[in-house]
Amino acid sequence: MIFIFYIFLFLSIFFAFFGNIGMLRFPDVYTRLQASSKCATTSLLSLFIGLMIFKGFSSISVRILVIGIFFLLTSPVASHAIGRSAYEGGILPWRRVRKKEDISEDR
Amino acid sequence: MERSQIVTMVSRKLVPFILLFGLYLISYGHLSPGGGFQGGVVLASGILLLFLSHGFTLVQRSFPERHLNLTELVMVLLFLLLGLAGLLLGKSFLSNILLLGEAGEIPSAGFILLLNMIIGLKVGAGITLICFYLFRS
Amino acid sequence: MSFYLIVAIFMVGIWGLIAKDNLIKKIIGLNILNSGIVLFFVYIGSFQGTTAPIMEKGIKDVVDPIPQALMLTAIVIGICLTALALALVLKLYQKYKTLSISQIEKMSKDE
Amino acid sequence: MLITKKKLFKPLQKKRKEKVKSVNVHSKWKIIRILLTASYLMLGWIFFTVNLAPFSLFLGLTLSFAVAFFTYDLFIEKEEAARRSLLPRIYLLILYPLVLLTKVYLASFKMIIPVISGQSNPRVVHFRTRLKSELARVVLANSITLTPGTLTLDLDNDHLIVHWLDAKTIHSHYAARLIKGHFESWLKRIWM
Amino acid sequence: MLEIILLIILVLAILSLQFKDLLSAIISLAAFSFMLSLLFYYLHAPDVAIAEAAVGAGVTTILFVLVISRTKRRER
Amino acid sequence: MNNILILLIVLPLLSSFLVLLVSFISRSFPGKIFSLGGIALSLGLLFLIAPAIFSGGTFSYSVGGWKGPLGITLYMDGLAWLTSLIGTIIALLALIYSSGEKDYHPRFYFFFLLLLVGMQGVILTDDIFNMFVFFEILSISTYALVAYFQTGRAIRASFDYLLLSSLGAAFFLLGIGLIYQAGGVLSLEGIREVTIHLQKNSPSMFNLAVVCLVIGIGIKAAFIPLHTWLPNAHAYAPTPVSALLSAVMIKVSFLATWRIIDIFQAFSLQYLFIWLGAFTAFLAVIWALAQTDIKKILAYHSISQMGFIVASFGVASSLSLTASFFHIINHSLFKSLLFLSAGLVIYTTGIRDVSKLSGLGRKMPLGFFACLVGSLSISGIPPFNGFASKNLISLSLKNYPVAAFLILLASVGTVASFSKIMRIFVGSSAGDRIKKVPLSMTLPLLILCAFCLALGIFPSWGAGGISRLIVPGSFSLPGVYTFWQVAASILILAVGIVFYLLTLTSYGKRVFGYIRQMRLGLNNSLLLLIISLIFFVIFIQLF
Amino acid sequence: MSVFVIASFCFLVTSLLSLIRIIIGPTAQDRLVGLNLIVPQVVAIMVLMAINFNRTIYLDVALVYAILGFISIIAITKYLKGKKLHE
Repeated sequence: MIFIFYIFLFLSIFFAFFGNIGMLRFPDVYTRLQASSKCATTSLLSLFIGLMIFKGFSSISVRILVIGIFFLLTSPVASHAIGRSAYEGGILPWRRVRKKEDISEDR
Repeated sequence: MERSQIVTMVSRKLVPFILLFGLYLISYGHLSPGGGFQGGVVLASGILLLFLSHGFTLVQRSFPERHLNLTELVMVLLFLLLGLAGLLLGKSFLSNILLLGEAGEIPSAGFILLLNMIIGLKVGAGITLICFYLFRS
Repeated sequence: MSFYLIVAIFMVGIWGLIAKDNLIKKIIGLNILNSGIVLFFVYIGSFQGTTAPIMEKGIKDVVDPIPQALMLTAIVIGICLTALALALVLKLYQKYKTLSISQIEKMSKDE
Repeated sequence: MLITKKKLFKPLQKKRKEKVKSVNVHSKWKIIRILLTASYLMLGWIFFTVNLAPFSLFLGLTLSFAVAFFTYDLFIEKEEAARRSLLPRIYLLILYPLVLLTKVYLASFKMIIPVISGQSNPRVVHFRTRLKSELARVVLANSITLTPGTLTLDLDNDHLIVHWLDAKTIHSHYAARLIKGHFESWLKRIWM
Repeated sequence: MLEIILLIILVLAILSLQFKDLLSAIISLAAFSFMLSLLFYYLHAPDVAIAEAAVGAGVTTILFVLVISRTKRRER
Repeated sequence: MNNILILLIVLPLLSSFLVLLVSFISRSFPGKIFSLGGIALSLGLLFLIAPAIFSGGTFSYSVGGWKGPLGITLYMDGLAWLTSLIGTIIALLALIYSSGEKDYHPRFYFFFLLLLVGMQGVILTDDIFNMFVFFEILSISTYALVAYFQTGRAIRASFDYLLLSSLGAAFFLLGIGLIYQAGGVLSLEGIREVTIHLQKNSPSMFNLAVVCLVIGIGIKAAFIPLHTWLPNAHAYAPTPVSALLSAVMIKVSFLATWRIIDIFQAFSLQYLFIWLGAFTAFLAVIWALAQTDIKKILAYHSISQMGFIVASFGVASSLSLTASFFHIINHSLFKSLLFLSAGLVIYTTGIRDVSKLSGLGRKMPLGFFACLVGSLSISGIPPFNGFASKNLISLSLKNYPVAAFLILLASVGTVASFSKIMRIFVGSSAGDRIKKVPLSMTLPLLILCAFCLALGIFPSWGAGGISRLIVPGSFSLPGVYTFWQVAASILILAVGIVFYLLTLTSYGKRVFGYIRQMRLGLNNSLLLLIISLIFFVIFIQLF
Repeated sequence: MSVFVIASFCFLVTSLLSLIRIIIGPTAQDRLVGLNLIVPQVVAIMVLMAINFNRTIYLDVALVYAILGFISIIAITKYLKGKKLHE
């Protein structure tokens, strides 16, 4: 049991680390947002699953479940809000090769 | 500027739960972290989330400003009257006038639960009103 | 070490309050100052004990609850002050159309 | 004088009567909406407190009714008050997060490759969804956001704008099939 | 651990005073409040942590954003 | 009987919220009746316990039956009773005045009563943290009241005041934290017990804590390095509020400073106060002479009179403490009288500038009379109360000739600047349109005039009663109406008027015009606060 | 030194990385991304600490935290949406 927990804990730290690295490396807001929010979600969820397995059925794991559900509801909304504000604020998405006619297609 | 459908939808479904969570913080204030003030702020945050996602008019429909004002004032008066009731019963100001239950249960401090409820509603209404004032003035 | 860091946060708040020209920056400085004091109180309360001062069965060795109780009050006062100060800033902006204190002082000298 | 007043007031009175009737129908729905909201909230209360003592349950019931009385209009809108949206298929609703979770996990590992290599081909794609209910659309959009590699930028009725980190195509039809995956059919079965 | 959190808090405090863009200053102030709340939590003061998280991160941010949206975003 | 202590705080609070609630429910019902009722009721309660106080009794009370550090404890002795009485009386009179002046919004009455709540709390509390909380209630209500008219200057004054006094409050809180860390107590009596122990164990920390506390409260007591907020705040507030601020708020803050210095036994700081007070009295008068705005002149004189009080407090003999407290009461009476009559002038003419007014004496004889009584009192002319307390102060400063000389100069300057104010009542009248003054505005003035005269003619009532209340042992008060003293006051009057005539020459005008232009900005006054803190710390460490 | 403390230390170090984004982010949205990443990491630290202290009541703080981080981000983006960027 504790072995599974360790695996999940390792996964969680791993994803958190790579989320941060991605956020620092990527070129524009949208890609940074992708890296950060996804990795954060995955890391937090794997942490919660690991802890719930570790603790079994107890009041702590029920509370962790509630936190997880709340987080699952709010996290995509927050990242959507940031992305939308950037999109409407006029920040163009970064692309590897940008041609003139593609700009109008993106908007 | 139109509103994002996702934000409005999620906040619509989430706000009742946030309000309930604020009430939970208030009513379990003496058994777990939280209490009148913290719960009140969470209540206010729930209403403010509604205000941010749906705009001023819809908040006015569910939580009219007049009612919030009235809640705030009446709660203070209730608090003071509860305190004075202790004086009238021959004890000191704000002394417990309800019976004590067993320790570890919610009604263990029935009086404190009541006071926390009053403070929480007052704080929630007050902070919401401050934000509305800054929005309109 | 951590004590000096707390003092440094306090000093940063004072610096923001005194040296910044923008009114909103001043209020941010005030917030940081208040937070520094709250931090100081909670820090001196946490020397003894190993768990939160909320009573349950079988809990002993709690930290000092008094600074925490005091700091709740201080936080309440802090938000009242922030809200009032922001309302005043809004009114000042509507009167003078600027947020810089030096310009406002210059204008009110001319009055 | 009197007669004219009566005449003047007659149509108004009729209208008011009709209103009362419609309010009756409306208020029946209102009661159902309040009850439903309160029951959802009560479930939330039990999860918050993790305490099944009778006083706690009683307090939760009163508080959730109080909250429901203020927010039923938000929680279940008038247009939503249909049988299908009120009572989704519960077993599928519970199963759906599990499906989502497995998808999220599988796709998260794919995310690491562009993070390490720094190679990506981000594009913005537009497509439509066939879901009718607004709630289902929002859940679809959130699922797309949760799935690594894609981010919903905007949702306008049935029109979705998605930022795709590793775009294989920008053709709307194929992109839709790749991004939506099985989510749409699942959600269709839950909410219609 | 305590020192690292305090260091982050100190950096955020200085940042929130140094940004010329007031909105960035407020984002930094919100992060400051979040880390402060974590610190209170670490010092066994969950009551204060909740109050700080609710007030500093939620309400104060909204108040500041309301005021900035009615005045000016840039410092100068 | 003990319950009266909590009622003194709860009654204004209850009535303040009732005012708002009633005005919220029905617009026609006059909610301000509740405010009058609340203050009058608490005045009655104060008189109810007067016999017990005069027979040397003290009261203490703990809210909710919880003693110790978590409960709120209240305590009342003679000094607290007297301050509370003066504050309540002046608040009542200012409220009566305000009901005639203008149709104020219910919010005004709300904050007015909240100010009273804060004042009573600061006076009555027996716990240093509760003192901070009540101080914040007091200050928040004053910020709102100063900005009530929402003119640009009023809002700026309120904002300056807010920032300065919140910085002071932050230092006060820091001082509480240091004391709690070192001693583990918060109640004033408990601190008194551990003080000697602390002074021996960790003197530098203790000194820092004391200075933080003194500066934190002293910022509201407005002696000289900390006075920068006061002139604007007092000048641009509504008239009843400036009367109350000048008469009550700075006095209450000073009494809190007094109490803290008494408890911590910071005698070297007390010695510093003699010089601070003397310089405050002297410099503030010069600033006052340069002003033309009538309320600003009065505001600067508030600072100057605080200098008298502070200097006399610094000597720390039983005579000087009695004199200091007596001057606090006298100053509350005549300064509120002066502010209210200035408000009357502004109400009738709508002009604030002294140089643009003249010949009002014939049009408003009552206002002229009130202003004359107030001016003679503040200048220390015989049959009025200012004479008695100023004499006692100069007697108590016998061993400090330089300070006594500065105080004398301040008296001369006071006479000069009040001759400037009195000039608006004599001469040919310029304006002809004058508003009618309702009775409710003149009645408080007459009552205050009567008080001034009564305390001036029978100074032994006031000073004797005070010495019985605040000084433990009995001592004999020196007589006030001796020949030399009366002669000296007449001489001061003559020199002052000559000095006033000197200021009217072109050279004097240029000098004072230059002084008027010298103003500290907000940033500099905040910096001054920090510098004075450092200075105090160095002083207390060296001596 | 239990495994929870070590894990929370790791999360703290990774949140130092997201602090860099708040510092250097060219636009306000970039800084928001940093804020958005700090919140779940702090929630993770809080949950780990609660397990370490072995008390359920600490988890309430994490719940409040998860809710309120969401609200502040919504508030800031709502302001950003209305106006064109200056940068």
